[in-house]
Amino acid sequence: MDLSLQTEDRTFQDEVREWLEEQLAGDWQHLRGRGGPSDEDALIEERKLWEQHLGANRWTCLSWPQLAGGRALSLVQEVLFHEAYAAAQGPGRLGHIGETLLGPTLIHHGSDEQKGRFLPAIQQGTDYWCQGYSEPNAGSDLAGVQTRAEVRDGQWVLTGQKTWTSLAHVADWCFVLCRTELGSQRHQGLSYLLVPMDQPGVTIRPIKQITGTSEFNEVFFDGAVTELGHCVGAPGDGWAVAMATLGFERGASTFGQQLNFFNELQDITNAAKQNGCFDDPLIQDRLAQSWMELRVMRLNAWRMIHHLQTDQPSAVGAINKLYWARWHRKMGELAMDVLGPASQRAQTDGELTRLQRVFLFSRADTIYAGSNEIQKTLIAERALGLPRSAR
Amino acid sequence: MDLSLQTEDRTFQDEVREWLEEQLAGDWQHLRGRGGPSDEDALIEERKLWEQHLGANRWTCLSWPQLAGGRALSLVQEVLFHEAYAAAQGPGRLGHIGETLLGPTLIHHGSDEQKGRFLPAIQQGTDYWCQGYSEPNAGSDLAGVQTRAEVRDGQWVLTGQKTWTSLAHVADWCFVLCRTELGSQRHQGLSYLLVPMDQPGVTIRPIKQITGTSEFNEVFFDGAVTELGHCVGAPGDGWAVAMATLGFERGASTFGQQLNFFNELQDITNAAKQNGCFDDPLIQDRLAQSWMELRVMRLNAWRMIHHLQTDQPSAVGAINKLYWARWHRKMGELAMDVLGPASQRAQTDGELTRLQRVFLFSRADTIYAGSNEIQKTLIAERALGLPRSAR
Amino acid sequence: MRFEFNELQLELRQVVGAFLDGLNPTHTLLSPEKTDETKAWAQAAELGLLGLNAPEAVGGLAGGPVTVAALLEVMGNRHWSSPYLSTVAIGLDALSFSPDQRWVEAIVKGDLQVTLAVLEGRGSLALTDLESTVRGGQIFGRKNFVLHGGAADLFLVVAREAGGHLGLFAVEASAVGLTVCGEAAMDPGRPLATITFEGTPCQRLGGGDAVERILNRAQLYSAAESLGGAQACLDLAVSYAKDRHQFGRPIGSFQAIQHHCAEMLLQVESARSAVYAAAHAAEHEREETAMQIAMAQATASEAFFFCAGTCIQVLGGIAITWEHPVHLFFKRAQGSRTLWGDPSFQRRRFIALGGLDRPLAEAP
Amino acid sequence: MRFEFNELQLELRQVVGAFLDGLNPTHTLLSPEKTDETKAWAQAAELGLLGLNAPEAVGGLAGGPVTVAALLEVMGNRHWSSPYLSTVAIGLDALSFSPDQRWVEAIVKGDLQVTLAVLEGRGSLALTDLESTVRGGQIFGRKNFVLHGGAADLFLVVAREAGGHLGLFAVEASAVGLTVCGEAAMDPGRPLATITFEGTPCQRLGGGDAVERILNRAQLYSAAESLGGAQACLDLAVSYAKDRHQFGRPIGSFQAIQHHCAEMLLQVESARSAVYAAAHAAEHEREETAMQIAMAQATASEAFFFCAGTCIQVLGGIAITWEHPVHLFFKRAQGSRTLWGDPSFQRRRFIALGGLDRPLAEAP
Repeated sequence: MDLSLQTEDRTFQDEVREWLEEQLAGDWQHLRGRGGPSDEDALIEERKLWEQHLGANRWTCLSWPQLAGGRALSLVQEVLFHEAYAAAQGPGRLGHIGETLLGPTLIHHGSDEQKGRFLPAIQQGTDYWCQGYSEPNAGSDLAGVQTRAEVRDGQWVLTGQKTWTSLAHVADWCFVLCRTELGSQRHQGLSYLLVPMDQPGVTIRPIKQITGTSEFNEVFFDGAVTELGHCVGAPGDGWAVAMATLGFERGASTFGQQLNFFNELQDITNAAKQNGCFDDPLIQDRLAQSWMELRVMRLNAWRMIHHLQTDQPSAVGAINKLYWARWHRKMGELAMDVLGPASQRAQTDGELTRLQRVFLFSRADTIYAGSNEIQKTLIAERALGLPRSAR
Repeated sequence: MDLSLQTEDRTFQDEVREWLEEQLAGDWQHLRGRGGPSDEDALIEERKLWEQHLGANRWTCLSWPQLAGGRALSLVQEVLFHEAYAAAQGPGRLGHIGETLLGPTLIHHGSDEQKGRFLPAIQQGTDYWCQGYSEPNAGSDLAGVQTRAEVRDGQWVLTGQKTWTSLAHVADWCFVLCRTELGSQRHQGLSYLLVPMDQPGVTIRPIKQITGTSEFNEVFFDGAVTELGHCVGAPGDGWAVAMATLGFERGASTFGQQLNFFNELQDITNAAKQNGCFDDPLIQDRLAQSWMELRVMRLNAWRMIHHLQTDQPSAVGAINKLYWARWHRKMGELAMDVLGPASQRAQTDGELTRLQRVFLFSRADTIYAGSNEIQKTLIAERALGLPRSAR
Repeated sequence: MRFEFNELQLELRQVVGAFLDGLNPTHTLLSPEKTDETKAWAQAAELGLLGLNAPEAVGGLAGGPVTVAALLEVMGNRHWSSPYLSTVAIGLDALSFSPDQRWVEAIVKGDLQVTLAVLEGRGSLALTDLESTVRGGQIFGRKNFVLHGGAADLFLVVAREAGGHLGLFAVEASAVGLTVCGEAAMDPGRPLATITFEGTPCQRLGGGDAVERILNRAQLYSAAESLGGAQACLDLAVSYAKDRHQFGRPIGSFQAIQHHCAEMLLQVESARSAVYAAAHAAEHEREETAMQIAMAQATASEAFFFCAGTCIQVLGGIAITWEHPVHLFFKRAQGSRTLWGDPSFQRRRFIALGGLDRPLAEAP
Repeated sequence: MRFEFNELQLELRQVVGAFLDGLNPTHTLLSPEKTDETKAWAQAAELGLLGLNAPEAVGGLAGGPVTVAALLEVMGNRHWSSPYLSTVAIGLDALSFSPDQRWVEAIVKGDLQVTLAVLEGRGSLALTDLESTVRGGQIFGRKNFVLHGGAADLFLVVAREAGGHLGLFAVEASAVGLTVCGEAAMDPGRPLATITFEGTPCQRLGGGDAVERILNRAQLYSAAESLGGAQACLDLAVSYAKDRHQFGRPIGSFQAIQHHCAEMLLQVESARSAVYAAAHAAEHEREETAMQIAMAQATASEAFFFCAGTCIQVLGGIAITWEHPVHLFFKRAQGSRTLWGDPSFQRRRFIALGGLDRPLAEAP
């Protein structure tokens, strides 16, 4: 058992930290800490420029193969980059959907033409992507998608509605799972199309959330078009491609997320110390439990990385989403109990405070990207090999 | 809203208390507090005499119709009797299976001959009954029973195994759900037979439990016989009769059970005060929660009685089993945490202490008579009208 | 032993339910900003609801705690964001101590809104740290977390008298030396305020007993509101689970969803038992009333919070949107849980009130 | 960054697993009364297991905390009821402080069994109330909850020296002025004893540092045992859920059972992360070791208790019988949870050790 970093990884870590420290100064200084949860819409254009700067310096797409424009770095180094980026308060990323979801999908399933057209623009931060999967009637049950596409006049024509689409309003492209065979059912007859967002047939409507802010959008396709060649995999094979996309998320970003959790929990702990409720043993007990679980979460993530690196099946990887989502929701409740009646007060401008937004929005954590219930069934069936439940 | 007792109920309550106080003295004094959980086998013969004494004084079968030998008392008065009986530390009852399960079944579904033969002996405390439902492969899923019976030489002949049979070793009779149609499936082809226990074809084996004691038995039928006329309802209608039996439990005994819970929780609270851990705010918080829930449990039970009396559907009745079983299990855990390392010490004779037995055996509470999982599904489907789950 | 409302109470519950449903036929009552609260308040006065527990002499219905709780449950169920609890349920009660009945009459007519100004500092309901004082008929101090404080005409203030004893005082919003600082709240239907008193004239309504009585009642009625809210969340979840299909089946046929709903029912029914029993105890001024109220508030506020959160989980994504009303229940549940003594506070209070020492088998 | 045992450790785990499986081919090892523990102990000595962390000079393997934890996990998984933890894992470690190596040699050969005599009064691991004292090389006091105390040859005793400082002392069971009172326990494989010292001669092994080190290690190894037990319960539940049919289907296809098992896996894997990281910290004597051990013991003992209880629920009626081994795990889980600092104690300790103040992003 050797839980320390290798020398080359330490060197890499130092390099990342140093570079970020230097760059996030001067002209970029004001981007620090911006664009996080509930601040998504801040400084979009400047953040895109920053991502281009990252790309030019080859700090994007670290894990992609070199031929695809990446650096083929190890998962550990990718993790170290994410940690350092979060620690340096690097601005919220806009290109990660292209980088971690579409990119790997094209690398494995795209045509040479698609790779040539799309990969460089992702690496250089000039194309931004969003994901068109969920629909109002296809949430947990993705195979229920109803958005249709057909070939007309030599191009794909799309009709339908997607929802919970993050960053749709800043994206240039959307990868859309849609039904291309009339009358097909469930996993059959779906295709995976790449659709430009800037066209008359696409309408984006932000979804106002429980917090009063908007992180997600509805996307309406009403005769939206895309080129025939912008179908990844064969038409009708969309389900397999879409599932592959979901499998590419390697978990490195979970470390950055944990640093955000750390900052939130630190704020809560400080609030408890300031308002005196830290003296309440029940609050202390809950704080300690929350801190312990955050540390365990991080250890779990490292074990998951170890399994991925050594190509082992990872039971600990299977629990990651359920663990952090539930933990974060519980932390939100703890925050409110620590604040007491003051938890009810909004900011003087009427906007909710950061901890209020965390409290409210953490209810979504246990729903999106596989609700707790879906996660537990997946754990049972995939990690433990229990028989499939009646569906 | 009038939560006080009516005058006639108060009078009845006084009468019960007085009678029990007078009778549980002298010759019967030593029966007080005996025969409870993990003490089931104490003083069996004397407890049977005591039940005959109860019967002779018409303190058994209070809710039965007068024609059947009962007193047709209201549910409230039945409750008051149970509370007073528990408060007076009346000895653990042996006849309750006959009184609350078989008796009402015969009253509703039995032939005149069966009523005449069996009801008086239950009322007088001369016949004792046990229930032959569960089998090793039919626990939660009762329709899976495999015990068979066929008519041979003008009588029923039974073969098979029942399990979790309380009081089988003190019972004279067993009502048995068994399969009487060869090759029948599930709820079809079952019959409800009344079988004498004292015969060569019946073997009783106590089940040694997690506590080291035995409350339940396995009952083996190997060519056991009973009269043709001892089938309740028509042959093949056993499922309906068996379900009716389960529906007759009116919940009055839950009040006696709550008084036992009260005594246990009082012991735990006293232990906490004695060993000093009552000063731990976390323990205090858990104790307060447990006490509150016990009080809520009692209020829930009164509301259930109110609904039953006024023939309303009772959502609160639907949650009773889940509530008390989970509460009791949690109370057992609290008991151990209050005792700390001393929770590990058995008695000097090597037997487990009362609280240790409660801690261990309360794990069974959430399993028998419909596990927590079964209860929740029943609540969802019956009380809330949700669609049936995939089975 | 009847665990049931009488006919008048049942009728009043129907009237209130219909009134609130009718306030806005599309149920946008649930979006407080869309409701005309001034009109609603006047309508409530016309219906006689604002005299619910006022003496018959001033046109009231003389309803006791059971009647008041019965209606607050319905109001919580329909998410009414008015100051009914503080103005009517508590205000009329507190002002019955006042020799001058002008205020009572104004409340009944709908011309006066009242709120409680109790909490200070962090907002503990234990009140041990209260610093507001009354000297020579004038009040000095600062009150935090005053519900609807920006719109109130009259404040019921808890402050220390000579000797440090707590007293209950009425202060008009228009009085001199009084500053109101309104604050937005997470629950859009429950704005807060901080009120500063700098030698503000006040009228004494009572001493420690009155304070205790008023605060107990407020907790009871808040518990009743929470009960109604919890039931609303359960109903939303069950109805959605029956309608919404995923994987070709209603989601209510999945055990995971079924079991969520079963847990909600367990909490709602338990809260109902606790709230009704506490209201009954208050009505008959039973000695254990305060203990029963501690139980009711702990049980009902926890049930409301649990049901609102679980309802979100059952509903999934739609519940995270502003358009769906469940977030309003969720925010209210958090507020009711924290403003009227959170469950761990209530458990401490339950112990202090002898909850671990009383026999179980008294009448409920 | 490798979260993995080395080859020697993996081989040792296999050896121990096979040894314990083979002790009794029908796995009645799980019923302690049926196992010949004397023979098993001798076999363990032959296999070299009793010198696991002894210096190579006395024939030991010089294994560090990671190796020891790796094996205790396997022992917990197979429910071995021997005094291995106190004799080998702790005993060899503590006696390394002794100038006289006779005891170490005797342990390695299997001739000496050791146990810790630490707790007094109610049994708090905080040790603030310890009253046992050492004066002039003699020990006075009474120790409670001494595991396997009736069969031990040597006691490792924590007592106060002059000035009230804690020290660690070795006392032979045969010494004068020592009384052993054996006690049956809920866990049949873990009998207890109360030991009274009335001027019993003792040998000093170390001061407060040694006490702290020994107790920390004991908690770590107990956590490792619990991890193994938790995994065993998960495995029992999963295998039963695959085989047992009700309603015509394996019960493991019902969401309620699936979700129970998923929760167990979550806890087992989390306990594994915490235990391995704590063992690693102990091996490298990292400054945060004690904090990591507090986390490991809280997480693993809770996981064990949860998994044993949930396994019972998944198994249903059969799990309530004496014949099924799961009750032995359940009883052990309760013991391990309470004897080595229960989770709320560990959370207090975690705070005291700076758990709320340290940065997150050090190496794990």
